Amino acid sequence: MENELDALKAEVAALSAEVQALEDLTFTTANAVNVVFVLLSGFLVFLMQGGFAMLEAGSVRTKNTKNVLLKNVLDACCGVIAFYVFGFAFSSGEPSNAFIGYGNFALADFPKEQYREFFFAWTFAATAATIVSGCVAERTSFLAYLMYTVFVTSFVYPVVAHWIWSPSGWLSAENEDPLIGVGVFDFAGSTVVHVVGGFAGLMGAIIVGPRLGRFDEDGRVTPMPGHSATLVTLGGFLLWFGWYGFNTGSAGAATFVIDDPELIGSTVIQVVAANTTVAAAAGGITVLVLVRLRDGLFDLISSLNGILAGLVSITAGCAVVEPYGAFAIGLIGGSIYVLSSWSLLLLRIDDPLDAYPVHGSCGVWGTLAVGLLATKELMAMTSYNNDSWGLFYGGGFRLLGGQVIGVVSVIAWVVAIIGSFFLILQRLNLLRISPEQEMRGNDQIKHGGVAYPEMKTGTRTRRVVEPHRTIDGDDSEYS
Amino acid sequence: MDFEGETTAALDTMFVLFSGYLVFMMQNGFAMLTAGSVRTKNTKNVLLKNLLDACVGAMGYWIFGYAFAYGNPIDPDTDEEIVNPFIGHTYFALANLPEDAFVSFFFQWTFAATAATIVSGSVAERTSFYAYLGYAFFLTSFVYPVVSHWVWGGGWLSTLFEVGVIDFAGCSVVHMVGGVAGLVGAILVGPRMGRFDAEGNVVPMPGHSATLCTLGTFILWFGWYGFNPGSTLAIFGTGSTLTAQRCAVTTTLAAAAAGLVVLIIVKIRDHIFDLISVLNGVLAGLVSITAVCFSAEPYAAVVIGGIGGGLYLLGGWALLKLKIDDPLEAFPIHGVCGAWGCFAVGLFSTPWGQLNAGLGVDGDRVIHTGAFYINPDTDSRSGVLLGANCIAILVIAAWTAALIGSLFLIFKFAGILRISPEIEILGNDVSKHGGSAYPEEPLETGPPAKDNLGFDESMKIPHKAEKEEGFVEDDIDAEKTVEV
Amino acid sequence: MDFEGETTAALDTMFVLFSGYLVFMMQNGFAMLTAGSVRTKNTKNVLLKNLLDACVGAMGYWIFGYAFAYGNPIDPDTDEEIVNPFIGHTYFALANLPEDAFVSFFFQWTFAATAATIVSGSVAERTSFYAYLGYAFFLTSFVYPVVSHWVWGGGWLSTLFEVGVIDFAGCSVVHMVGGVAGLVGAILVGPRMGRFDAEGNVVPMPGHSATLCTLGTFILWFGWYGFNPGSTLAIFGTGSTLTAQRCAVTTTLAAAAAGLVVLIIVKIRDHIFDLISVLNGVLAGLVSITAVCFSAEPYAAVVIGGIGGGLYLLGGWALLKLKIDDPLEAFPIHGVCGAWGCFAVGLFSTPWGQLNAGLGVDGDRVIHTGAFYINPDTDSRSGVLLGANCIAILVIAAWTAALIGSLFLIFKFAGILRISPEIEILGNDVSKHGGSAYPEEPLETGPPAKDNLGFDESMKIPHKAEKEEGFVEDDIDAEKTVEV
Repeated sequence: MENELDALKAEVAALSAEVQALEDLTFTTANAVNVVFVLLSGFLVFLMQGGFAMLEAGSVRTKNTKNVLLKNVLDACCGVIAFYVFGFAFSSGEPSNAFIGYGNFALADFPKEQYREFFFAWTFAATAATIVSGCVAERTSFLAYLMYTVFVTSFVYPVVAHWIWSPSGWLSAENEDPLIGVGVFDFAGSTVVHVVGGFAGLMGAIIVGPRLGRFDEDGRVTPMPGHSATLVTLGGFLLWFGWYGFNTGSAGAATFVIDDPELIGSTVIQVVAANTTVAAAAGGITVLVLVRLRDGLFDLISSLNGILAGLVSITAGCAVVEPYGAFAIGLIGGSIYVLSSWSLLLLRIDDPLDAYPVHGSCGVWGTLAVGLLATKELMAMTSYNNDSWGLFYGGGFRLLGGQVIGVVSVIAWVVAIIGSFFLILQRLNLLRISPEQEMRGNDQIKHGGVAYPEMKTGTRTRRVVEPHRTIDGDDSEYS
Repeated sequence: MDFEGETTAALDTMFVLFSGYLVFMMQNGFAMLTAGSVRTKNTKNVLLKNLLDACVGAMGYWIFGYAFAYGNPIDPDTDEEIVNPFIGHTYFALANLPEDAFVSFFFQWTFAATAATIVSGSVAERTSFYAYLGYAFFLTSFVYPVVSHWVWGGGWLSTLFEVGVIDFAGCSVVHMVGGVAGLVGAILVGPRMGRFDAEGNVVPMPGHSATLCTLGTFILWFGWYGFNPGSTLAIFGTGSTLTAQRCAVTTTLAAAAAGLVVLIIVKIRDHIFDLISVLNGVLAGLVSITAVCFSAEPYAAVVIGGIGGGLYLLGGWALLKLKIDDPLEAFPIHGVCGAWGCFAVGLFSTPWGQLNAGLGVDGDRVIHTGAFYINPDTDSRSGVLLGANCIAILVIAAWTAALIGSLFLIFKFAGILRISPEIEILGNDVSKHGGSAYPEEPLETGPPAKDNLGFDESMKIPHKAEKEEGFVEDDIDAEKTVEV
Repeated sequence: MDFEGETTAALDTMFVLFSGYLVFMMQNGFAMLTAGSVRTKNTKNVLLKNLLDACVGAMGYWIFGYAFAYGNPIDPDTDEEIVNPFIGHTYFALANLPEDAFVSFFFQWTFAATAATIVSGSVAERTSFYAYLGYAFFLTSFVYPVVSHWVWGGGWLSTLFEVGVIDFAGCSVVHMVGGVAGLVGAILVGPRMGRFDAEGNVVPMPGHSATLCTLGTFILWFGWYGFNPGSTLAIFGTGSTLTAQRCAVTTTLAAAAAGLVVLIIVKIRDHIFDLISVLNGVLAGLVSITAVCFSAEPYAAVVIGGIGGGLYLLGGWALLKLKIDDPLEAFPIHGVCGAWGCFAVGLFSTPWGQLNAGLGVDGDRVIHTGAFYINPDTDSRSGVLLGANCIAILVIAAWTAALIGSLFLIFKFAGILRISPEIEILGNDVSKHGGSAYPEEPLETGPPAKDNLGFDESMKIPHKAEKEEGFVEDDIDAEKTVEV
């Protein structure tokens, strides 16, 4: 009897050792898969900094090229230091309340097995900061730039990220008791990243005012084309490439998550990749056609912005819509971009890169589109357990309601806090460069020379006021 | 799903997705390469076309392409795929596509977009925008998908002579389709104005930026690491792991060998170290190894790449003799080397490589292998694989030429194939795209003066001043000796 | 192979492959950085050299390099590696290399190519093409592989003082080899014509495009995420995942800190926000953290990067004082910061980081750790690791300087080290590469007139015309205030 008992005990011990070994293997494997996935995705998102740098450099005039390039480099540099010291603590630190996190400053005591989260989150914060620099390019002072970029990455953005993505945030869908039972669903950051960046940029563009000569006395728009369409295209492609990291990486896992076996990472990420593609293409083609109808031109720059508009629009819902839903989102996103870029000009707001129409307007649309087009099955697959889905699939108004509240709250926060920030800078006379400096360009005055020292540039800008005219054979300007 | 299945799915999905991102990056590479290879006056035009290759390609491949290529319906009774040998016919607009096949759509789209992009290089600077939109859509939604169904989607070429055609990452399926379509386009559209002078000599028309060409080529090389190793389509399992790493090595060696071969030959021929040729040579090497990268030995990769480099130069020279104007030499690179690469499978494919990748094998038995290696199962050499691949080369070239040729002919008769001479002289950018790509630079479009029809008279002055000093002229002469 | 083995192989292979792709992308980054940092007249020249770094590097590393570095034969009796402490001696041209080691060849090649590329920055604009081809081949096939054998391939440095030299991703092995080789080259080739005027003052020679420099730096930073985290060489297992994540974080923080430090110092020194210096600062930070990225605490990464930024400025200043012309400041960045990074391991390496990565440990026991941390096993601090790394710095610098120095001296006596003054004034592109990189742009080479020794007198005329408008002159003055 006792022998049998011993034998049984030994068998149990052997079995439990086997179970333990299997559990260990499961954990190690899942962990390794997810670490690779998040790191590689983060690397791609980081390349978006390079993309933004090229996009912005190509979109400004030669005389300010080095200035915007340096700003983009510093978005990454200042962004990471600010986010490391404060931002990450505010967004993901523990302990935390519904409004903000307040622990793990400078990664102190942050678990080392989750360093990847810091890395990935930083690339997002840097993106939000970069968007702003497009809106206020060519005329904002360097000091003002340094201050707002630190402010955005260390406080404005992290607080929003905490609200929507931290389980304790008051808008979070992962909250135990989410707002109106649903919270806000923002898969990869249409609201958290793009609305924040876009509206912060809009406030900046309004308060800083338009570039000298952008609107003539009669209020007509003077074209100020950037100095290189090639760089803009290079940047656009790099952004599209990086966006695959942005959207798919937001799944956070390529396989199941240990404490959430419902989430089938490998399926989610491929849906995201396909939808991102379809929406980007739909946005680009929509804008191509609209601009062709309006201006009679196949316009490269606006088509590029159309692609970005499609990408921003799909960012919130990339995991929860069908491909034809992604098509509709991209198509409408492209139209919204055209419309809102046009209305900015009517309002005499000068946004050199159209960053607000692309990121702000389309960010709002993308967030709301989730409330309309999210399907039940895909919502379940992203382990979103609050049985609500898109209005068009009979899911009712609840999800849409959550999205609306989320967008409105975030806009209010950003407008209030960044608006006052820029106003204070304006009062202190720190916001804008002097007209002389603006005429001659930042590069010569503050950066020790132009970006292309061997090229005959700068002197010829006045010749390019109305390039269209040359079509009619009016080459008098050139003689 | 159980743990093992989930792990496999996660690894394979992740590998194919990231490889697909890299292949997508090739769009960027092609855009930069093409932009650098054309004259300033058409820069925005080619950039927009490259951008739309991705966009139109995504729409075309989403609505029709994927369905024609891989739309094999599942028999509800037996749970098996029903394969039509000629064409797929379900999953239009991805309707009812199983969610775990989305990654396959994504990856295959990047390939379709690549095939479309190749064409735009051959017909650059003179083709109308509507014609471009038409062929890009047609190519990605029908011509290319049907070919890929034949070879990769279970179609008739994939079972030819029992062994089936082996084209690992698309020498014939992607590059030859693009290259041949480009050649047909270049012939039917005709050369750029002033490319060949009255006596039929070639007038050099260097692109406006060698830096952009280099950037583009490096990005393409980078993207090729998605193209070739990614075509393993899996990373879990010993065979897949070994295949992917071999692909990375052979791809590298072939590219390097081809670049060096071209460097040396052009140095001997023209007495200059020519950057653009070496860049194209690297691409020629990459194309050449694409079909057999999974199973070639490293030394074989060097040989295949080296020969590919030589063939590229030969093809480029032949085009000029025939007065065909291919601004980016897309046909010599993608068409000629694509055919060579597909042919090389029949020579250099090793039995152990095929076993790892599960191509041309039946379980553990190798059906046929490259003619230079002994099949361990039959203990003999055979040329059957080489034969199958030769048939694939001919059939695919004929199919592409016939379809794309008819489309271009229709465009030609409809009068929308080529832009007007005025626009061509002025440049597409100013005429159709609202201004130059570099609005602040002093405008000096195209080779000076003679084809500029008065418009440019005012622009000529600074140029003239330089000319009189006898410097720019030297420069142009030097270029002439290079390219003719 | 069982499930666990297959999972491990798949994960590790995928991780190392993708990391290798990213490191390869650094070739592109270096190409853009170098192109932007030289004058228009030499653009094609440096682009071609950068391209050939990859090509020649692949051939050199394939035939000899990998064998010298990792060619440790397997003893057929005991199945163990036989390590020669000085050099590897099998697997030439990858003959008989086990198929699962192909990924290792690929990854290591990308490192070898990086080392070669660094040199070409230091000797840019004035070195002959043949000399370039010679040192690129020599460096990738012998100099670098032997060093990497010593530190990473089981050689004598890897067992020094029991703990062995710890250089995780190659501060000394890659960057210092490249930087020191570049310094020796820059000294022996001599400065560019006109770089130092008669009184020995520095004449600024800004590169032709700050945009390209920025693009290159961003691509390099991106590629560094392959370089540093990828050097974990595995991702399966808790230690590896912890190491890879920490590498990503420390790499980022060091780069950012160095960039900001340089921004501030240069602003105080020269009163401008200088883009190019900040870009170089970011690179200096990246180099500095490369050796210890696997085990540094985040705050330590900030400190290491910050000091690296300062050292870069100091090194650049010292070179100018010594009248050594290093157009890309490759030695201050890669040589000085490489040595500093290797030194920093001896200070900042943490015992827990070493345990995760399995470096400087014996099972669970930490042999020696950074001097600032207490070794938990001996409960004391020690400077042994610091000592070992210092020896590595000295030995590697001496080895590289001796070998590359002799090679350059041989070239010098053979008269093929430097291009002729005529070619240097005219620029390599027109003389040897068949025309300018930007054929449509009006040529204006170099800072006008004074350093152009009469030949360029004729070039000045269009320039003068602009000068009279008072624009270019301002521009030049502004530049002077910057750099001198």
